[in-house]
Amino acid sequence: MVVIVFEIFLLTLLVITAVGIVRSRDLFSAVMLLGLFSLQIAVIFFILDAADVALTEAAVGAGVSTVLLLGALALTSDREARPKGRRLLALGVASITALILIYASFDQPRLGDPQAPVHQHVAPWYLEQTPKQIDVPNVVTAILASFRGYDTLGELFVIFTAGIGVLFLLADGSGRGARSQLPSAEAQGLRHHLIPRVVGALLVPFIVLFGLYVQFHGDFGPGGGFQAGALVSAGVILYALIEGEASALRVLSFRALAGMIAAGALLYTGVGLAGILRGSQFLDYSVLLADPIAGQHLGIILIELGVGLTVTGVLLTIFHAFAARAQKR
Amino acid sequence: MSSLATHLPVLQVVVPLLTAPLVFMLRQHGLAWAATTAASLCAFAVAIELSTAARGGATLVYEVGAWPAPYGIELVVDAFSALLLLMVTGASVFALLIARRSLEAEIPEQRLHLFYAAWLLALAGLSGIVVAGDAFNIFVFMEISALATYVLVAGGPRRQALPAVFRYLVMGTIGATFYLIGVGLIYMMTGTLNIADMEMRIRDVSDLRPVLVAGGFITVGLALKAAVFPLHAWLPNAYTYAPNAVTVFIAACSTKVSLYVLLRFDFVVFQGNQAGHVAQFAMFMLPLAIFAIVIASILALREANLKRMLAYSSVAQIGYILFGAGLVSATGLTGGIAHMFNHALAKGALFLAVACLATSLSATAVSDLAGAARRMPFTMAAFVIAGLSLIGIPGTAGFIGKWFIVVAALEHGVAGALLILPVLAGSLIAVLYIWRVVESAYSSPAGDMATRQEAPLPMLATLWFVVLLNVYFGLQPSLPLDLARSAAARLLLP
Amino acid sequence: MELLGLYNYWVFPVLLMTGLYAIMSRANLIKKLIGLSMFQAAVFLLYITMDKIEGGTAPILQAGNPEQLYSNPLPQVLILTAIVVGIATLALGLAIVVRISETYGTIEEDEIQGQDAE
Amino acid sequence: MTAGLALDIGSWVLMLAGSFFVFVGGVGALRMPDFYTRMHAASLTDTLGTILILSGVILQAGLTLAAIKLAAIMVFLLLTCPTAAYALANAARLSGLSPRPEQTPGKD
Repeated sequence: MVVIVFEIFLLTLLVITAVGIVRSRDLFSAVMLLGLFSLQIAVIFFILDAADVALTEAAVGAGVSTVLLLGALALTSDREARPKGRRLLALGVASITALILIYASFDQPRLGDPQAPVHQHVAPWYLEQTPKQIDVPNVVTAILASFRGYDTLGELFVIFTAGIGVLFLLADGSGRGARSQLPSAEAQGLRHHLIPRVVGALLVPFIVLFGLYVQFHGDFGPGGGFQAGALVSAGVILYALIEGEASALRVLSFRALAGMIAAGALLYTGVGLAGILRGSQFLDYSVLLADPIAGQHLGIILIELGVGLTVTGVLLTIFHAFAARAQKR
Repeated sequence: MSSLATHLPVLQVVVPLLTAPLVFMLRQHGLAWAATTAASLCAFAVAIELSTAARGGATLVYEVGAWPAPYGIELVVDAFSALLLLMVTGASVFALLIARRSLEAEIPEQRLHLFYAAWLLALAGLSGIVVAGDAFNIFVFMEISALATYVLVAGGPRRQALPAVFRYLVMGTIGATFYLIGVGLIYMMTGTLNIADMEMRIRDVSDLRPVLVAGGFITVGLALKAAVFPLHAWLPNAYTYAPNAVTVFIAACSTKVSLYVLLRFDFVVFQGNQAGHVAQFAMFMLPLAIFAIVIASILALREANLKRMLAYSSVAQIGYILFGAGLVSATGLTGGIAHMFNHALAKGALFLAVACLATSLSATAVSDLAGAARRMPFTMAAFVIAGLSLIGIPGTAGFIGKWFIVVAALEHGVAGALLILPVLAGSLIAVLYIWRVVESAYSSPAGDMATRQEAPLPMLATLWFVVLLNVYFGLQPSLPLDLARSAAARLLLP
Repeated sequence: MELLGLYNYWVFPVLLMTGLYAIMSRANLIKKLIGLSMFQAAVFLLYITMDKIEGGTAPILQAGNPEQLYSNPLPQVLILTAIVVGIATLALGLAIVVRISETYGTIEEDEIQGQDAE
Repeated sequence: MTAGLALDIGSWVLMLAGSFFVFVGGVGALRMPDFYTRMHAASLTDTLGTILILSGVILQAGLTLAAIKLAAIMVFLLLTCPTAAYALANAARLSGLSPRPEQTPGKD
């Protein structure tokens, strides 16, 4: 009961934030509010028992997308012109669609109803079979990596496509030209601010360490390759902000990042093909080792590693592509 | 080999998917092109193999990860999907054969390997949608193909490509998200994501409102992605400003894949629950289809830019496909589905001709084509034949689907006969807009346009091969018709 | 109390349509992308609301507690994927906006159309 | 039993005190006249308040893994909260916002 009241409070706050985002004409505040929106929705996800999703939404929505949006604002403009016309049409379409969805809601199962079809079909099978067939405590990881591993392969390639797209649009593609632009005054990050620099430098190793923990602990608690990739890249981005982009690129060059992207994607697909080569289906990890459960464990660790590599590589590549653009101006 | 044959449905997707990171690392654009073409050819061979099996009446089912169906993800290849696979992989192969020469002029060399990687991802995404037997898996691959297609379109040489692709991105994402909402509502009411399982379980759902709304959201979302008439705003500019080879590829297959998913959901999933759902579908879709045919054809007629004229013509042709489906009869659906294939052939050939024209003409407007026929006689001759196929002249591929659609409409008596009028009007307008191009191209040239300067031989050969395919499938239509017939029979199964 | 269980399903369309309103009514391309992010985030709420079961906890199996109820893990898996799709779309969209800003000098849709009409 | 009760009381006192400081910070952020004083109110009380609340929660958790994690979060907050406040104020100063209240237009 208390939880429901708290949740309703948060949901209402969420709506207020959303309205604030739309009304704000200052894009910088809109971006900040969007980060806040993501954090609030992450808390709601946590209340609704979705720990993995909450972690991801906080890392991605509040972290990565805010960084990307700020990067884009720095390259464009952070004021919005006064919009003209079309508001009534937009309002009409939006209200009608919302009313249709609310109309549908009255026949939907209530929040937490144990009789809801989603709790009767398919899901109980996962909860029951995970200990027997895969034997990892985190059922979300089991479904993500094994039962629906093909979706996750697709997810990996979605982020891979985005990386290729950003490189195609923003970088010159050779991976070399960007570096020569870097050592300008602006690239020196926060060098002249002592306090953030010291504290930031102190935090970077811990962020990366936490990222690795999330990567390899994903079988047991919330976490996995994607969240880990987001965290590790957050650590490296922080490092780039403190020590300047050039230093960050010295640690992980464009070429190394490209290698990570391709290696992750190839690793995941390769594990899938190994299933076929060993006489079973694509992405069947049980046949990787003599013991099916050990095979599942190995497969899950490998593909999570692949996801982690590609995500880190893509996110950092995107960050550097935006940053390199800024220096060219 | 027989063991490999069972893996064909997944290899259809994995081959291009696996090649993409390799091409990304290659950096040398000639090699990148070769690898992309080789992977496309492999995918095409797999599709041919699958369609042979599907033509024999087989439905191939593949359980990824060896997990049983509603729990794991299932891939399903039947006649309908086999036809679509042929279109997707075939379009990719033919577009790639001209892409080498055509793209070098449009995209900086050092970015070409990224472009080819995106191409492979688009191919894998589209094939992935077609073979998927799981509603959420369709969403994932829809996003791969969509993101990759945005990259491909953004490679266009003119700056207008950027706003065009931005609009495409926003509308495409809204469409995909609407689809996701619809799938979520069905999942809420049935507890499953597997399409075959949904079909069974949705019959037992007693609370109809969420299912009805889910039907609406899925239909609107996919209609947005398929550029069904009032939601087509993204299409003309995206086709116009994309690189020529990309236009060949996406015009031939990308909207049709969305239509495929739309028909699957509306006929297979919802029909089980909604008594009269099919009638609702017809009431909703037929008027849209008629508007699409008439209005988009008129827009094409008024359009000065050659590529945009053909793009509007595509919107009109999507109208024909929907018109056939909206008649909700075996003949109508057969016609609509066969028209998907035949239109892909005709429009693919036309855009191939445009790509060939672009090698020595800088003109983009229809009126600037004067003398083109003297300068590039083979290209223009091919354009004329492909145009005849688009109009639907007997003896070309474009005729078959339209003929079935007309016959299906006549089955409905007087009302049906009245419904034919817009179809015929659309074909008449098509005659006019193709004639505009032909007239302009065969008119007397101005100045140096008289010198002969044909497109390079490999491009011309590809163009003529596809044009001859148009004629072949016009005279010998059994392959698309067989597949379309069994697809229609499956969709109408109660 | 009975209707309170539907509150999530009412907030979801409101958020969704706030996002759509921002996309449709604003000319600024970055604002459109912000709206698009909200639009997608609203769908996450729809799915995650479904997973909750009365008296359940997060689906991380606890050894030695066989009676424990767990919330449905499947929608969570789907939304993990959807979040990734969202960030991928946002990154690509922003890259396009940056290029538009460089070639046109503005990110307002009507001004871009004005320049192309010339 | 009495030790448990004492722990309970101690933790509740800490948590309530923490909530009080966070609340005061919120009021300060709303009522103070200009950017710097608002920020000052919010940042100081937030650091103190969250640390008090976390200490209370640690007492509730007892000697478990959770308590260690909470302690780690506490150390993290001790480092980041003041740094964030500093960075914010510094950024405002650099962008030309004067610390004198009469020159700053109120937030609209």
